[in-house]
Amino acid sequence: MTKSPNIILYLCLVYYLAAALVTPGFFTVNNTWNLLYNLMPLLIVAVGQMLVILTAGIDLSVTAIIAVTSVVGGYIMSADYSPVDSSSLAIALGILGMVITGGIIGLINGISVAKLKMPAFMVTLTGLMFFGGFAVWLTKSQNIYNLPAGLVDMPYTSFLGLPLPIWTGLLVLGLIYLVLNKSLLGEWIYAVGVNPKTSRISGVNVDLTIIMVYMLSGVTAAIGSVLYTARLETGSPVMGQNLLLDVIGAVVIGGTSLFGGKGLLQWTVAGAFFMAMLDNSLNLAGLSYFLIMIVKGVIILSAAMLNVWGERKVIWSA
Amino acid sequence: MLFRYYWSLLVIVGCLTAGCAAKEEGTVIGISFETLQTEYWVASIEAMKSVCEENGVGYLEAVANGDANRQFEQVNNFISRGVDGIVIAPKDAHTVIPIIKAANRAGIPIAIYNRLPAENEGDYITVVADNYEISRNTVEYMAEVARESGKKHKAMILIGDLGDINAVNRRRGFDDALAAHKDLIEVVAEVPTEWNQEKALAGVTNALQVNPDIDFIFSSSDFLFPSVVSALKNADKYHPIGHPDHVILGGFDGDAMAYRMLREKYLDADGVQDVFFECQESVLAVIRKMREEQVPDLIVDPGFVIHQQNLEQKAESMWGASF
Amino acid sequence: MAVNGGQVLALVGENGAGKSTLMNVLGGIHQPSSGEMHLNNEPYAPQNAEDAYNSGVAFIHQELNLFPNLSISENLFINSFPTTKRAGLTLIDRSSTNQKARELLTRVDLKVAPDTRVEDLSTAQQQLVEIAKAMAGKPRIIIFDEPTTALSRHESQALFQLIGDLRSQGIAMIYISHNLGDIMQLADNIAVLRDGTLVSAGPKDQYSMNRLIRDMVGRDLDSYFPARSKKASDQAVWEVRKLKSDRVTNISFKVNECEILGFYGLVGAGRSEMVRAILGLDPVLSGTVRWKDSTYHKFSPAQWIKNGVVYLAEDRREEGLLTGKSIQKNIQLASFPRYLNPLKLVKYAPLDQESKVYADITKINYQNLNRQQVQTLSGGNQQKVVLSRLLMTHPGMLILDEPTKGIDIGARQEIYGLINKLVDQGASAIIISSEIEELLGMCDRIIVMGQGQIYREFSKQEFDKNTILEAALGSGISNMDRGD
Amino acid sequence: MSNPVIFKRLRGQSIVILLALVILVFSLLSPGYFTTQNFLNILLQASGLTIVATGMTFVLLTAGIDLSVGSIMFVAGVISGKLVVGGLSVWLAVPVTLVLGIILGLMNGWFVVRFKIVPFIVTLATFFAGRGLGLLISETRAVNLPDEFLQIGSARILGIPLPVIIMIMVVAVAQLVLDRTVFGRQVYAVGNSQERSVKAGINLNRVLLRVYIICGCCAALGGLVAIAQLGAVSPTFGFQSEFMAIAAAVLGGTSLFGGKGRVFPGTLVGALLIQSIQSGLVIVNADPYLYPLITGTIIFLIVLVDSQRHYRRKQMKGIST
Repeated sequence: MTKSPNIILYLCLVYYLAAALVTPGFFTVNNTWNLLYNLMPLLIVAVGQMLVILTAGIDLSVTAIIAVTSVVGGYIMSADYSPVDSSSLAIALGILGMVITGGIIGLINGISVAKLKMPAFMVTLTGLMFFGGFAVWLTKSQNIYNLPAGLVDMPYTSFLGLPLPIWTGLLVLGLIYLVLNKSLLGEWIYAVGVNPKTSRISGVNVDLTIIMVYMLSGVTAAIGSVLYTARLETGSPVMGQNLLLDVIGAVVIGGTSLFGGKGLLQWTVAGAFFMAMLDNSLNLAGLSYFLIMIVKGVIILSAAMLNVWGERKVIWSA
Repeated sequence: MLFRYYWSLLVIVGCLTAGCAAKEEGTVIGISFETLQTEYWVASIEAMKSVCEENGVGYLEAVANGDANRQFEQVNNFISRGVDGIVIAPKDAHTVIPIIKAANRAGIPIAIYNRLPAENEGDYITVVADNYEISRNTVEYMAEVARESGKKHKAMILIGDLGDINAVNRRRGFDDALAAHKDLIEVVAEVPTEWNQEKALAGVTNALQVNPDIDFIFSSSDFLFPSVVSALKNADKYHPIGHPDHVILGGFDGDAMAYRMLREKYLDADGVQDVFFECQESVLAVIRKMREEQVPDLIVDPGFVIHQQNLEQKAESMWGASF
Repeated sequence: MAVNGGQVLALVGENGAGKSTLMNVLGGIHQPSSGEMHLNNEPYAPQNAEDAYNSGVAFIHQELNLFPNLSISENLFINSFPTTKRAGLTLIDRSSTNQKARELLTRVDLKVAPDTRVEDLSTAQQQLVEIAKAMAGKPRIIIFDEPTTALSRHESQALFQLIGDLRSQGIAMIYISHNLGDIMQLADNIAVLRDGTLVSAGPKDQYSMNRLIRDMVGRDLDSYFPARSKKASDQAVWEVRKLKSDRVTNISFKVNECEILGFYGLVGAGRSEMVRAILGLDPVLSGTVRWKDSTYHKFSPAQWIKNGVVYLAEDRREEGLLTGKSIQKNIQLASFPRYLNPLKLVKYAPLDQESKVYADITKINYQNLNRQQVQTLSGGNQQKVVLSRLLMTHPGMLILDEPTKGIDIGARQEIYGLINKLVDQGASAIIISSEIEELLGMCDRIIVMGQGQIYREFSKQEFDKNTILEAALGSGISNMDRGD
Repeated sequence: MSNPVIFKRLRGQSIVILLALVILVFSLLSPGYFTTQNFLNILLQASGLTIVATGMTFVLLTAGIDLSVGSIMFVAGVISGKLVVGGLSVWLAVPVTLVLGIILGLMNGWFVVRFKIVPFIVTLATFFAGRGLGLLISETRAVNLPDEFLQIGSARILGIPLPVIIMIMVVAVAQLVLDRTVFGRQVYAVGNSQERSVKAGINLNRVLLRVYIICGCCAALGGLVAIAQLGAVSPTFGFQSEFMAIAAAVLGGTSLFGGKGRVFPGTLVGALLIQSIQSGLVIVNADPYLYPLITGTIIFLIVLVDSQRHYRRKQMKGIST
């Protein structure tokens, strides 16, 4: 795999310096923590999304998965509804419940795309509507409160110097790095992304690969939701509703090709960092959120243009 | 070509941030609003800004468009910007708790405007209207009007977002007010709107469809009046007071449209929150807290009910009149 | 080469003899490197398909260029609708479109309403629509490319009837086909191509069936086939019994150890369909395959690779390569499952080492295995990359579909050498090829197929180029008397 | 080999049967449903959605997608609302809105055609940029519209509300364009196979560009018709309209794989079906939160059938050598 350092790495560096000079309050220790807290959940979800895009698919339902898992976790963990009394057990069960729910929704998406041959964007768009509605229906659009202290303090408890969300992020990154670069599934993901026919003839289980990436996307969305839920101390049926742009933006601007098969993990990490930094710096500069929305929309369009332009360059040289 | 393209993009974004960053230093208050969707919120944020200017205090504003998560990030940004005080109109009573904790941790005084936070041991000031009392008095007045007409009435209420503590209190006020008039007024429809005008229009239209003889409508917020009026016009039941099939109308907030409907004698009564009083109190509370002066934890705005009889003298303290 | 108005020139030649390249030049898709062309004694040099069509050269490709979801008249005039002005809008003039369509349909005597949808027509009717579409451009020459492959006997006769009418209307026609029977019945003149050059041309009556075949295949054996040391044993290791899919019926054959079995047949004989069914790439209706000592009812490529059966697909770009990926990744693609540690992580060190070994075995000339992308290699080298991928799985049975198609002579020799070496080491192979010499040189037995069935089997002694070709053309010659 | 034409005709009308079934069920459940007033209500409330879905059908016919119709409705609505509040006459605001829709549609089309970017990424980006632009102009405040605007919404000609008439005209013109103009037939050809269209000499880029322009224009007009009933443009106006528009078209028989589908009766009936279900649920006082679940399931099933049919047809046409 050609390891050419992607343009996004330079962009992040230069933008970080520019923002540090220009935006007041950006280059402070407090704000850097702030930036990392905002980055971690986004990064975890974006990495899952990258796996899907690598197989030339797309998962628009991630924000609905975040909402449903946040609600499921809320019901298991909150003192008002929790079937279990001891809070540490409730937290463990809650997180497990969230991950399993994410996996199940991912499985449904995967089977529809792989076995039922349905177009990925339509399956996940319908999933976005259905599971988004499901979360609101479960809670009648009420938030779930009184989450156990263990979870609520999680963002602020540190372990060996690093707060838990950062550890979670690093753990997920490590796992996905192993899957993508060192495991059989990783090789199969890249192969299926480039040419499913060749892969199938060479013994790759194409359907299984596609189902696995959608499940992993579901699970990473669930883990992201754990962090969001803990930070906001509520199980919310509309959690993460405005995240879709950042998640897909992170992957596309990272340089991962929309036609599948091309993209490295560190590209998406840089892409997620860029989106989080953009949000943070423009926010600090006092830009209203809808101005930021416009800027992000423009950046995704230009990144997609370069994405396609890069693709075409490869084809010409063949 | 590739690099040049990215470079030009970077320059635009860079100067965008530079442009807005030149805010003057001195004491700065962060104003965080959940949404500006209704005239009430717009009037509130305008009032707060003018109070800040009067007291020679700078301000930063942030709107979260209904996303509690973004509001949390925006307040965190205020804190890292080193604001001296925070006034916040929170999304709901519970998601404000982690925000209060963040402010307390940074030692920044915080005032909660309009929505009473749920039980928590943070250090904060709350300025809120008594939604229950105001809506109960409003509906009480509407019931008297109904009693004078002597006819039996069928009532409908438009309920706000059930996640919003104010909406729940206003509904309780409506129910308790009508409890005393069970013989005269029967509640036949409760339309959930989630503060969404499209849902309100569909809900009211179909409710009128199912029981066309509804003649007593209370809306939990004047912001939903455009939908109510449109639905009534479609069912051609929108008539001024005095007209035989006039529908007794009541609202809450006291915005410009309510004021116009009062003037044109379509609206019977409207519960008004005294926006100027509440905004004044919340900003001053934060300023006093900054100077370590003593400030009560809870400031309640009694508000008042404006109706056809007291229209003249109450008009000037109704924020909708001058908006 | 010349053809005059009102005459049919039949163009004959083996696969890869250059027929389609010639037609692409005529159609403006390829530019000739030298020489010129004249149409009605004016110079004719089309830059693209549009130029050719406008100057009156019409094509009837095998892959019809129609829109099944539109009606016949809409297909005929998709880009040239007669229109009328109605309330400010330029609408299609339905009546005159149908009227014009009806005229064209009568010329090709397709008695169907012009507004029926093309997807409701049979293949033959669709072909007539394609011809009618060509007629709409008032062509001077119509070129037919293998028109009767998907037609029944009766439908072919109707086509010949039409060609007869077109001839009487003074239109020149070039008719490309493998079916020598049709050619003898239809053509005024015949031209034979071999290895990209015109071997002979002349009026039909100068040609007999034998001379035709001899001209088609008469080249000397320039490519040398390396001899094999081991003799094929008579113990069958591979047996297909009564295989049936929607394209092929009751296929049964055996392959012995250290034996190479060849499959020959015309375009559309169903050889690739048979192999794709065996591999599980296309659905199988019935049939079993015995490999060594176990019998399989359900087939999948992954299961075959695990048991040492590998497949080299015919279309290298579509089904052979991972373009944009390195040579190394392409070679390793089929072997990842065998280099896993218990945690399902890939043991890259041994894998990279062995992929280098196999890259050298097949003599790929590459600069850097790891960083060089596979599409930067020549056709021959790309085929070797795919072969390395297959060999790395230590196969016992090689199924090769057109292994040397479009590959230079040098690389072919190396590939033949590789296959023989493997078979000498105890493997067996099935080779599908359209070049008789290749099969004669490499195989111990040849099976001729046609229209989805097995026609005839030739043992080594019975090998004779003309009889094999005749058997393959069987559908052409024998069916002249055999009514369909 | 092709199934008899009658069976195909019936399958085409299955959507109308489904609509009749829904109306029957809800009429039994509540007397208030089966009244002309209610049907007029359904038509009125469905008019906005139908116009947007008509534009969406054009895009879907070319196997494309447009996720930004919701934002186009919002931006066009906000800008024309501000203009009217600022004094521009209502009858001038209508053309301004349409022009805005056309410009936004042109932008979508330009990126899809010129840069060959995947349509759903282009329209996802314009979805957010458009929503942001609308919020910027309206400063996230609801734009209350003067009464003349409501006139359009509640005006009646011969007893039929104006929005319904506009809807009928748009559907009629759209079907006329698709059936009877060169461009219309070429849309079907492009949808069937872009490669073959180029070979047949069709100007592929022009067809695709026009299709996105029509979709943007319909989105703006549909938004206008909806606003005329609402009387105000709230910051969440047009939210999820793109899903509803796709749902209406797909329900109406438009295939996501291009080349198949009709505005009349297809998309129109699809939109009416969605609106009937919605009104039915509200009248029988069913839990409104159930609504996205029901629509989501119906759409998933219809897309499943469409995909299986497309996959089987592709399987049959395999290459033979």
